[in-house]
Amino acid sequence: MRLTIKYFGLLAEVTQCSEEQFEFSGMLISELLETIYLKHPKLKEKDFQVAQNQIIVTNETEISGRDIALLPPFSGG
Amino acid sequence: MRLTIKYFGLLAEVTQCSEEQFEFSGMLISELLETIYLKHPKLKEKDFQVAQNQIIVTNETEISGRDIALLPPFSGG
Amino acid sequence: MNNKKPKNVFKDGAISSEFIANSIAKHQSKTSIGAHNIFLGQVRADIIDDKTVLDIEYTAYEDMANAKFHDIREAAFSKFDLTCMHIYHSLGKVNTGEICMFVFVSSPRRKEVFKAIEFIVEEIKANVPVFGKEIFEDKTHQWKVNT
Amino acid sequence: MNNKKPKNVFKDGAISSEFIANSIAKHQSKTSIGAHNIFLGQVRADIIDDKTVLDIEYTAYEDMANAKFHDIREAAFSKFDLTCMHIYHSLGKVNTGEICMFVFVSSPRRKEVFKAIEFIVEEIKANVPVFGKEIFEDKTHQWKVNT
Repeated sequence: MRLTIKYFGLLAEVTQCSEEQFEFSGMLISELLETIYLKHPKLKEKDFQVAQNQIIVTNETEISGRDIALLPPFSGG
Repeated sequence: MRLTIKYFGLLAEVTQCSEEQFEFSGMLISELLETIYLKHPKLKEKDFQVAQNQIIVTNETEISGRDIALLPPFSGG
Repeated sequence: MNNKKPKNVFKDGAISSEFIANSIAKHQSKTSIGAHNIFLGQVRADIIDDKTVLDIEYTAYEDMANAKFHDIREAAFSKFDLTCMHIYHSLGKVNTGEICMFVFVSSPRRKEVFKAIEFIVEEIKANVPVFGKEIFEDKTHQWKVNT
Repeated sequence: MNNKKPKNVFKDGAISSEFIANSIAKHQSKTSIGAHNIFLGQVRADIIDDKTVLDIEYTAYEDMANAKFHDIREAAFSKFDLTCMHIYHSLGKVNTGEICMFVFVSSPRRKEVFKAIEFIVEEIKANVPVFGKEIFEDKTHQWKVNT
């Protein structure tokens, strides 16, 4: 399946893009992250959460394929 | 001694004045109140605090003679 | 900010939104501030025994009230890490829907302003000799009591 | 006020004191309100490693952020007795001393607004995907992290 990954804040700086696509055949968020790390090894050192369909998920969550975003620590307000 | 008593809010309505003088020879706030009640018996039914020199005092406080005020419940804010 | 003589906290009539805006704008030069908290008391059109409140007329034991406001101010500065604090209260007539009290605290950090604003407002309600006369549509009145 | 679609909470650039005043003035027709509480976030000129912050550039995962603001709003209305609630957050550049967040709650009773404002602000800080890039005088930057 073809997935679109969004990067925000510091993470968009590290990847030098705000959104990119990956061809991916795994099931879990953790597997997706391994695929992303192959392209962007520096992300491994960064603190972030993953949102799927705008909800924070864990590494063990199954991928449903919609709206995946990597979010650095929040600093609103 | 001659004392000036201030009344505020509801109490000024009951006494129909905001300030009046009493000739008084007692020592305690409780004695002063008895003197005031002789003139304004309706005050006895009212809920109030006494301030002397702008500080809330009890019935057992000795009178120093300055700035005595009868204060109904506060409703600022 | 300490050991100053009591300021006059009272303003004649309602406190306008322009006055509040101006007070906020003045703090833009204080760049150590990270958080402001503003409490506004507004006069409610309460319905009591089928009669609706039209306005409140505020009176106060002004000297004692200003001294109490001063004490509350000093206590808040010593308890909380505040950069600024401002308190204003109306005297005289304030219509329903209008603002009768304005408390404004500022700090580098938000945790401080939350604690400070509640402390200050509760102290004012409990300890400052201000008296509100609620006037109804038919010109009768009752004396308000804080709860 | 429930079950509405998420509104757009974001505003381009700083939130002006006139905007805040206008928001306050609009509530004068709501005469069941007795207490307002307003939280304002202001950009601090923090000094980090001898460099002073000049401004913050805010970005957000806007769709998720607006959905989170909506959830926080619904939760606050169900937890507290509120008449009104308004939340605004800046996107883009906000200079030090300017306002980047405006949270406004109103209720018949003051106890409710104190609890509500703190709940809402803490929820926003913890759960809304907004990202602040602190720009220093020499054009270097760092990414802000809420504490």
